[in-house]
Amino acid sequence: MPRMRMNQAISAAIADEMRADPDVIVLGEDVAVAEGPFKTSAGLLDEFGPLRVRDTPISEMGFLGAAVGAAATGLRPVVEIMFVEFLGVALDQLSTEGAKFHYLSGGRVTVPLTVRASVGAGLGFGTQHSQTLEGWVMGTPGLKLAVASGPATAYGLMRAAIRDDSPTVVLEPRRLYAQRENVTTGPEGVIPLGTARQVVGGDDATIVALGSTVGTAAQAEAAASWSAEVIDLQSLQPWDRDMVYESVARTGRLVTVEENPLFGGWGADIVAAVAADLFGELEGPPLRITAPDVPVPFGKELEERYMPSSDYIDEQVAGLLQTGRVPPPWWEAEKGSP
Amino acid sequence: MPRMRMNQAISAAIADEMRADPDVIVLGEDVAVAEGPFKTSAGLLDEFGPLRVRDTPISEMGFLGAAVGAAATGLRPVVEIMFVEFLGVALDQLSTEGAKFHYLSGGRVTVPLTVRASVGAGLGFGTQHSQTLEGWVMGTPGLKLAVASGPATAYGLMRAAIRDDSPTVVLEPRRLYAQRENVTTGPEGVIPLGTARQVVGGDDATIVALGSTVGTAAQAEAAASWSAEVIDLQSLQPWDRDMVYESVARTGRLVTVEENPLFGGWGADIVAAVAADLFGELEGPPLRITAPDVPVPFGKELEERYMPSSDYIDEQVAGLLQTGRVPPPWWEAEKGSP
Amino acid sequence: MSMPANRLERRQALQDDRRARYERMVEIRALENKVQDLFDEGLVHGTTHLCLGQEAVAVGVAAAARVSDTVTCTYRGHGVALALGLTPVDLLGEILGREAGSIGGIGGSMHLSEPDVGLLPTFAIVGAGIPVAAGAALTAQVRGTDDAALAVFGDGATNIGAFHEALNLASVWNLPVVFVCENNQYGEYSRIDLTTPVDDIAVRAQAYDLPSEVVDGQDPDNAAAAVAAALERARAGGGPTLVEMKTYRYAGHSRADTAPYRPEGEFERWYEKDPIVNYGRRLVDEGLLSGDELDAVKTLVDESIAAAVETVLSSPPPPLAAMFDNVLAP
Amino acid sequence: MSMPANRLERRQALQDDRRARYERMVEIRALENKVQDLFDEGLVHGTTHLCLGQEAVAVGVAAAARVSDTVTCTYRGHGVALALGLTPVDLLGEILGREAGSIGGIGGSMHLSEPDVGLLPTFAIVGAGIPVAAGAALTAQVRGTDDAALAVFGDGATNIGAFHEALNLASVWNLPVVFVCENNQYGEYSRIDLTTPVDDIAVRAQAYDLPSEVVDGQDPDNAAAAVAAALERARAGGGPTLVEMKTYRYAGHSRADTAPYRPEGEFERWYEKDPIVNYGRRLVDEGLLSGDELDAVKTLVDESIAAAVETVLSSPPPPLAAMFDNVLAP
Ligand SMILES: Cc1ncc(C[n+]2csc(CCOP(=O)(O)OP(=O)(O)O)c2C)c(N)n1
Ligand SMILES: Cc1ncc(C[n+]2csc(CCOP(=O)(O)OP(=O)(O)O)c2C)c(N)n1
Ligand SMILES: [Mg+2]
Ligand SMILES: [Mg+2]
Repeated sequence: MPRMRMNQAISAAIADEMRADPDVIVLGEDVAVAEGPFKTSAGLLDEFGPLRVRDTPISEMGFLGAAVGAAATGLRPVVEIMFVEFLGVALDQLSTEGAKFHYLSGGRVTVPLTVRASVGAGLGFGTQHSQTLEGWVMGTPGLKLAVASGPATAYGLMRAAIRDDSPTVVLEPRRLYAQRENVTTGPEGVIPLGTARQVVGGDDATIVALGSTVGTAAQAEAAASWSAEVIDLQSLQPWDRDMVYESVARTGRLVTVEENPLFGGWGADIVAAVAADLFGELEGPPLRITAPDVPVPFGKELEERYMPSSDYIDEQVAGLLQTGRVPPPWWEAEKGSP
Repeated sequence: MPRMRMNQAISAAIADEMRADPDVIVLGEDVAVAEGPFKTSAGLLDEFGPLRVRDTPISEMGFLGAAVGAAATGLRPVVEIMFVEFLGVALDQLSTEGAKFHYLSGGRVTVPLTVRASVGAGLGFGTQHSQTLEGWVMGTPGLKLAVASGPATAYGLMRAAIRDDSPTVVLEPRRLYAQRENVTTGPEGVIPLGTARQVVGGDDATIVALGSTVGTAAQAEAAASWSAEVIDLQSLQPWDRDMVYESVARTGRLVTVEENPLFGGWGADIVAAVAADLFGELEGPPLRITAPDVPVPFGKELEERYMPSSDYIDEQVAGLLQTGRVPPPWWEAEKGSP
Repeated sequence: MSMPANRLERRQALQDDRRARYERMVEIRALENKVQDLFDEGLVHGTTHLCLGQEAVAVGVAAAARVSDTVTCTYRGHGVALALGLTPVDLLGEILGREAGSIGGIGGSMHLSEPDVGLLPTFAIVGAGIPVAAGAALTAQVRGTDDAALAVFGDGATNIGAFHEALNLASVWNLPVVFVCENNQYGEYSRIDLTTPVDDIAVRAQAYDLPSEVVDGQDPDNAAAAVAAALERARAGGGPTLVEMKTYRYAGHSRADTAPYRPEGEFERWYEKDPIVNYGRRLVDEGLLSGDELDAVKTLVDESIAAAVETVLSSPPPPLAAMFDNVLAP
Repeated sequence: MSMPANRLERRQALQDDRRARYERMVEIRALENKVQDLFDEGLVHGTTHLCLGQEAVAVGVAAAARVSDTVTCTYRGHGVALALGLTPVDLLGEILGREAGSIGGIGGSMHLSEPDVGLLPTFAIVGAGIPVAAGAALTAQVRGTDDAALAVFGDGATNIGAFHEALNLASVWNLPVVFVCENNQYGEYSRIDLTTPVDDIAVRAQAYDLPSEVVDGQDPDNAAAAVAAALERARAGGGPTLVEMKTYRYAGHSRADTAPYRPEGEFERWYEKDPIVNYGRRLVDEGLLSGDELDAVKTLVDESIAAAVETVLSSPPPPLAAMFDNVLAP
């Protein structure tokens, strides 16, 4: 089981799929010669050559659209959107075209497209390069959406996405690219889309985390006086209701931990589903731990505080367990103060 | 109190703001000479001339971006995005640029931009022209978002949006353009952003509706054996917690009625907030009545069934009240059948 | 004379049979007129975008392209779809939202599709099909086949970013794709000169160092020859071409639009170049068809369209369950 | 010689004072070098995009534009911002995330802003500032002032849709805007010829029937003259111009990139055209400055930058509460 960084795991996953299937190609800005701005396509150009591994002009609409067309005619393109915000100049091709081809061809055209995008705060890239933006992609029937939480899930989800016949988005928390861990490679390492993963067992609550918050939540749990089952959701569309429901039915409490602002965040969907379907089994209010409803600030201290920390998760969950109520977020106190 | 169609009310609202403020301008495809594909800018070119009322090339990114720049330098542009899907080629300018200028200028640049977009199903425009897509805009700190539910709210919200100094999106359910009602024009007709409106009083549940579902929900309530307070949310960002919480605290039950697919819909945010903050006061599970998680189908019968009907709302709410559980959606039965 | 019913045969017929080209243009016109009638009768739920007057472009493109080439096309795609081989039932079924339609009534007028003859689902978003065609060409290039791709789009679409990005990308990668601009002089209710500061769209190819050509799009042979030359270059590794077809939209933009914004006399001037009238005349002059045969084509086509309408009107609407099919790939 | 501290004076100084232009270029270079040092020392949270080598373009643009004109610019905007009048403290404060920064440390290197000298918040999304500048020009046109707008962007940005749409729109509406392309030969790690099939970006103006010019961007007077001519035309109702500045990026794309992808000898060839060395020489030749004075400028600038660093390092980080300010307008 090789130990690798998340960006190495991503490169490895793509390479493994490229070896298995000559139809897999890779497109993006500086993904070939430079091996990706985050080194997530290391070695690919060397091994697979310039026909299959291509640098593009700065034209996200153009090359994402080309990937849709290539996918619709038989290839399996893996497209890098360097920062998820750049989908703002290309969303049409993903959501309105690619996601709807299968439907609009009576099932006769498939679009086995993988779109990879780096997401999240923590590296000082500033307001326009630090969001997670799941909301732009969620709620698009026809798309799948997965989020990596470290090297192993990045490897496993990426391979699953490339193999999947539906267009699939894989989000990669940028600040985890340098994180290392042992990764099960090969077929056993593939993680089926739509399945979640228990990270830690526990009884007082079910914590559902995604991407960058998985590690933070697990860390919080490890140090806390309370105990919780921490679930890495892994896939957001579709998401693993079975695992989440089973856990909440047992613990009686649901907590989501999200890097995004509260309003419009993915946690609302999980909470709404659980509140509806497990109403009688909830022993306390569902709690969403999120970032505040502000653009991502740059200053280091601010940016760090923007993201939910393990201390903050501990405080919030402890508060919930002690009072039986949803504690106010940290910024309620801060916002008023000078 | 003149009786008008919703498209007339929109034209009137824009005209009233243009009369009051020479900085208000109107841009969009065929909004000037042709007075808008949905006649939502009737009379504007005639009255205000070609400097202020402009037809654009088919360049949503270009003219939305130009509107951001014009707003940042002192004008108050009102931009028409003919179908909300077209934001897919222009979202960057709205969400990543315009919404963040105020933040990124230390509060010294304001962007008093109004983006109008028609939304929704019901007129047979097909999969790429029938969605509501609130999710593309929600969760963007810096933006406001309102949704018209008929002529009066269209008038009132439009005027408020044009006057507001933050970039504001107003969504207009396309199938209501021809709906008529008496409209309070003038300053009294303005509806403050962030306020909801009680449409009907009632006790068994609180129904929160938005845009096209407001009328349907009210109709369902009128004919039903149960009674509910029907709230027209009017604004989604920010939304009127006070009115919703007060009502749910009284009725003990929350129902959202949404034209969008379940996953990623705005109702999840309302439900998640209520489930967290009014946990102890809920007498039953929150119920989301939505469209199924599919692209909008074209065939007339299918498209009609796609949108929640008043009968379906009645059934669902009645089911909730009778069983104390969330009833399965209609498609659970349908999906399996041949 | 008889009309082939099979899609592939319909398509093949256009290749060298000029009578078939004539017939197909007559069919497109008859179908579009029928669609307008059905719309006016309230039988069409939704919208329509007719290509009346643009029949020669559609036929020219289809005559030049192979079945294994990929075509992307717009909401104004009835003509192109018919020319590519789809049948009147495929189209009318879709337009009327019946099971008989090209995708079973799930798509409607703007969303036709038939992979067997190379037609990807047609695009209701202006310009969106242009990069997608570049992508289909990429498949051919990566696989080393000599297939090509064609994007058919309007003059107005050349003002949108996707056009620019696609042509640039195709040029840089030397993709086997032909960009066919149907310059019908209008985008919705606006004349091209109000939105587009160049007289010839073809000029825009220079920004990407691409060859381009201005073509009289009212003659199907002419249109076919221009597209065929561009396709040949593409297949031989010569890269993309922008082909501008000068044409004209007889009907309004959509639905009930009667195009009151057209300057007086414009329609009449264009009608002198009517592709069907002139091509028919030419075929008669050249002795390929007699005057009687021209009439017979019209009769045959009208009958076939009438039969198609009947078939479609007796086809059921899609079952409710159909809306849940094909959301995700199996 | 002394450096004006006030932003407006800093800006005015460039108008006709060529020594000030020299001084400002020296300042830009010194600041950029300092930013790289601070980055290498781990003091810069996040990223940097230096404009070393492109100083003359920045100074030329700022010298030609009025304070009441609006400028949009990219993440590679330190030079343009300094030239427009922002102070080293404004910049370094922002880059280091301190309260002293242009927007109080909320934005960082890619997000500078100063409405008093016409700088809208700089853009981290490639091409996004181009339509926004067209919009600022629209304001001038609607209000009937003779102000203009300028968009500064890279060569790589001319492959994105926003460029195309903005130039077309500006042409159709005859907006008073000048599009300044800093063609520094690279987009990230890719040479322009790998992504852009034309040698001169200026060619692309033809697609919009716009005038354009290829300018030696390594001479500030030259750059200023070209922009001034374009601005004059714009103010007089002559519409937009595309001005392509040929220039070169000495540093890598960002952060720690050392640009190993550059062909051998390229840097050296460009360094012969170094804007600062050559302009300094010229001013000496023309008798405007002595050799000693050149040295004095360098010393003065270095001192000023050192002082700015000190000021900034003693400036606190923004208070937590600052992240909640200015989300919505009051
Ligand atoms: C991105 C986008 N913007 C606007 C529209 C609305 N719209 C539909 S057709 C059309 C005109 C297109 O003109 P042109 O490209 O010349 O094609 P034509 O209709 O003339 O065939 C417009 C603006 C759209 N469908 N997509
Ligand atoms: C839409 C978008 N795509 C990609 C990027 C990533 N990116 C940042 S700078 C850059 C290169 C831009 O090149 P050019 O326009 O020539 O400007 P330069 O950096 O050379 O000044 C790229 C690709 C981005 N910021 N925005
Ligand atoms: Mg047209
Ligand atoms: Mg460059």
